[in-house]
Amino acid sequence: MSVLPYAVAAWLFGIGLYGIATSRNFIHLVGCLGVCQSATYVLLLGLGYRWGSIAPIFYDHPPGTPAVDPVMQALVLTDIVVGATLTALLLVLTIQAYKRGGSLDPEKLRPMRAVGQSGRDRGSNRVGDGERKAS
Amino acid sequence: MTAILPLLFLFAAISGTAVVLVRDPARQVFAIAVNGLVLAILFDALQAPDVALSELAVGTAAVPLLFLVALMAVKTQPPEEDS
Amino acid sequence: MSPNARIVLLALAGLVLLPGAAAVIAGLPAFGSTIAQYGERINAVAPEARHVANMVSAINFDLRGLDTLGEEFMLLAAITGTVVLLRGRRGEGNTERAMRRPGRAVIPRSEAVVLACRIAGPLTALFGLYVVLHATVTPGGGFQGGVILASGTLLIYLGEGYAGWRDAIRSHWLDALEGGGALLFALCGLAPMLTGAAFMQNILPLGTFRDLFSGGLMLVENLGVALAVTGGFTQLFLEFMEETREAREPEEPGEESA
Amino acid sequence: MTAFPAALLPLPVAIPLVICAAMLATAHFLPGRLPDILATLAALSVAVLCGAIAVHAADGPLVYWFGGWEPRDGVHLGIGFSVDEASGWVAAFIGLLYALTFVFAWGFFDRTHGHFHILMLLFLAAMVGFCFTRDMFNLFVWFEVMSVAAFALTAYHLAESSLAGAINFTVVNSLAGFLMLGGIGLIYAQTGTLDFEGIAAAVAQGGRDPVVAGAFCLVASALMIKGAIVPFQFWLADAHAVAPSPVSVIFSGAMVSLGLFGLAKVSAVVFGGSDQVRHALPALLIGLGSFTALLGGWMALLQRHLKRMLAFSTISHAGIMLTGLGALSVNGTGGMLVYVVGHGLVKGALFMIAGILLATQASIDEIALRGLGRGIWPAGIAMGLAGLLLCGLPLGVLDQGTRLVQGALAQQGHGIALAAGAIGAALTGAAVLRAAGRIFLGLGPDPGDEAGAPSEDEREKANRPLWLMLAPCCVLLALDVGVPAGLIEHALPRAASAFLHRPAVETLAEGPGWLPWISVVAALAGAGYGLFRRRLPALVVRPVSATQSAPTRALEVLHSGLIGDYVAWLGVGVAVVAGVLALA
Repeated sequence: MSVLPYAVAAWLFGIGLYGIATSRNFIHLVGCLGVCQSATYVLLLGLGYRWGSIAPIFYDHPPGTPAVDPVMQALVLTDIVVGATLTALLLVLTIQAYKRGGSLDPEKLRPMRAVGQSGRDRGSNRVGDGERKAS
Repeated sequence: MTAILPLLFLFAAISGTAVVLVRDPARQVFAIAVNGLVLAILFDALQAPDVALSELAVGTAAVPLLFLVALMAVKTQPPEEDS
Repeated sequence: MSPNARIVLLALAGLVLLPGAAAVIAGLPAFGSTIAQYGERINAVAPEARHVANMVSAINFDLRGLDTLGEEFMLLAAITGTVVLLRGRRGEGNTERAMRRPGRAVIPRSEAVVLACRIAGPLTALFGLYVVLHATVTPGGGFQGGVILASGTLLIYLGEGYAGWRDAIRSHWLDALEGGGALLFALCGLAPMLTGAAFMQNILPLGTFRDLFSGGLMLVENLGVALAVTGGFTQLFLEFMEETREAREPEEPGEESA
Repeated sequence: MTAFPAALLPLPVAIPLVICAAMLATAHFLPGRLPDILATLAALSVAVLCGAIAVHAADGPLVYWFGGWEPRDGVHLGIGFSVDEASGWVAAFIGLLYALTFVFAWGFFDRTHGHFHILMLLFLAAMVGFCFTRDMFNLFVWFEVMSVAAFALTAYHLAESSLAGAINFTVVNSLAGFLMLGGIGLIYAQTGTLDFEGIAAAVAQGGRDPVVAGAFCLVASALMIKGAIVPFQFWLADAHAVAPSPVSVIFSGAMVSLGLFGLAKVSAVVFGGSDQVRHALPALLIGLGSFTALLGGWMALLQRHLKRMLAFSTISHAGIMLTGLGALSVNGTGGMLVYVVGHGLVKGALFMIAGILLATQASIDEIALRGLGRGIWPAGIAMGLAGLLLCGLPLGVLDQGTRLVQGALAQQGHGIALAAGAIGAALTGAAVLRAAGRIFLGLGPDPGDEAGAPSEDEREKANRPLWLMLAPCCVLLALDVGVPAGLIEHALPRAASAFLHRPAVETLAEGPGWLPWISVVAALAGAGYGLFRRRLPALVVRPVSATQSAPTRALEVLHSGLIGDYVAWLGVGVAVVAGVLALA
């Protein structure tokens, strides 16, 4: 038990990375990024927990009662805002990319393609997306 | 309490894995919402009610909603012809 | 790189990192055994120094208020960015009026849905307000309450339909709400400097411990955050919904609120 | 109550924030040019304030505690800003770069209701906060604000390539943020504080501790991702090449080097007390830095899309900065700080020239633009000068930084890093000079390998007179050439030692005087080869082409633009950092 939360955090980050690396749909990819981020929530809150302590709100309990770490919670709160903003931005980019490129597949959307409009362009030099098979 | 926490951690790991493994975005949205809910419960059990409330509002409501709308936008709109 | 090569590469990296991660985990204090000195110290000092019960709010709005200021402006950046990116294609001018496809019949909603939303809407708003106002005594605060309030506005969409929603909520009001809230927060930082105190120093009367109006300047900052988050998230929802409107066959409103 | 000079510290962050919040609140009522004016003034005031802070910080770092939460009984309760002379000057330079960029972009973004200016001002505030803070989590907050503003700005054009570039940028840099936060969580749990000094004290007492090493691995990886160090560099070319040119000025001129600035601060001030980290750093930083310098330079030479070429050149120069950092001496870090400023000035000017070409000639493709630049020859002169400065012409701030970095490397006998830096600079210089020759002189009718590089038609609004765009560019170059060397020589030893929290040194060593000339000659030779290939004897041309083609193709395939590949390389990079730390 004493290492479980940290192991879970590491697992979540790893599986999220795996998801991003293998994703074939940008919307799915954004979800995987969220999984990577949830790893940080779990790690931070796990590090800030102490058995037998109350929440750091001294409303029903008088100040001085042992409480868990409020700093970690404040950090995670900020982190959740980060997560929401990133998700929103990435979804916007995804929607627009779909409209422009007609595909949600990361393998098909390419930042910049090789062109050959110059006078003496040899085909052998071109490294276009034609060489990549959309497996 | 001692038994619940490890269980919740495991649930968080499983639901996170599910988000990755459900490859169809339309179904993934539900996995995301469930993952958010599991995390919110876990955070509450970790004595972090503030964080749990945020995760509930953001992770189970706002973010899945954005995913849904994004899915709708993608489904209902044919890509533009020009670039 | 082929997908398989990619997975092999990632797996190799994972294999190298595994012993490292194990060593780090073994070196950490056992789960639940202890908490950091900083948090312990805040739990000891802050209730008395700031008369607030919720330590997380005390950290967010007072001790580490600068982080929250940055966070609020991060949200502002994201929403401004979303607006720029989504409107870039539609053109700025089109957003003031509801975009209705000509010739499209307005879909009637069932009475029950309208009624339910008219009841649930104010209730959600009330709950959001409750969460906002009780920042310093119970869990919650400007951010959580703001998100709930913004979600409440979606109920207008559900009950009154898209056009009603679009008419009720104007984009530049939201800009004003969002920018005004953030401005209020930033000024809470600068105003104490005029009196010679430090940036964001709590110079207002602190109130009584466990009272709704405890925490002094934190209450104003909390209000600023609530305004900014409500405006920001509503703007976000609005812009996203706008994206689905240009469809040839618009969806039945209400479906997406599952 | 905080006394006068220290009381200035929150202002350079607060002023842009207040102005952008006010601009957003009144976005729909602002008359046309007001956002331009307000933003320029805000950036200028940040520059002036930071300059004033830097001057006052000469005697010792200024410290400011937010909310009046000064440390009690040795426990840091609040967030502090701590500004030494060097950080102050770097922030002042950033403010100035923004002011000039706003002038450069005057009226360019007039249809966005000031939204562009809002994002840019947020970006600026975050950078200043990043330079000033002394709190780990606050560092992360500014890091993220910087990222979020940058993500949105990258995609501004809404073309397919800019959206793809922005997505790659966003995903990779978000992962950087998560890594950094994880590292911060670890170090906080282990040391019980978030303050730089507090952590440093705890780390120094702790001895060899896997948690500290792990935290450093995560934080350093995150900052190296921002700093575009191999193998984290992939996002940069995608993002910088497609961002609007005023945004690229900031990206290359300030954001990337700021990542390395953060790495310098974190590794020297926060983790400097750990023997393990200190032993691992030279091998790690100099190794990765040398490799980055070479790879970036080589890739730059192979590009035809001007902004993509400059983006790869930024990668190369980031590598050189990292080698300076890796020397772990006052000399190397001081050199790197000067290099950051000099590089920002020159690279900013070059991206402005790219923007001028986009606006006036409606293209950014080196080959398509051949000879089209004749009508705007002043830009050509500026580009030639910038290219020469980039490869090491012994003149100005960038050259001073180069020499100091080389001096530090020579002192410690890092011959390979010395050579890699010189070659990398020569390659990027060759690329820029070749492009300048082709565009402005009409030379080089038959392109070589660069013809196969990715490119794209792009244009930016031509709504500004040439002089308005050229003026800020010339100011940047004039600053690089004109800042008296004696001033820097005088202040740097003190400032760099204060930055590193080390006892002051008297003088700093410079590298051999002939080394920059070698780079210049090599750059001219490289550019000449690219332009006059036709007229050279086949005896020279054939072997060069033969050796070029295969690695060229391999490199282009590596820079595939696929996010999955980038993430895999990111994993490899973190593993490399962790491996070196484990072996130290």
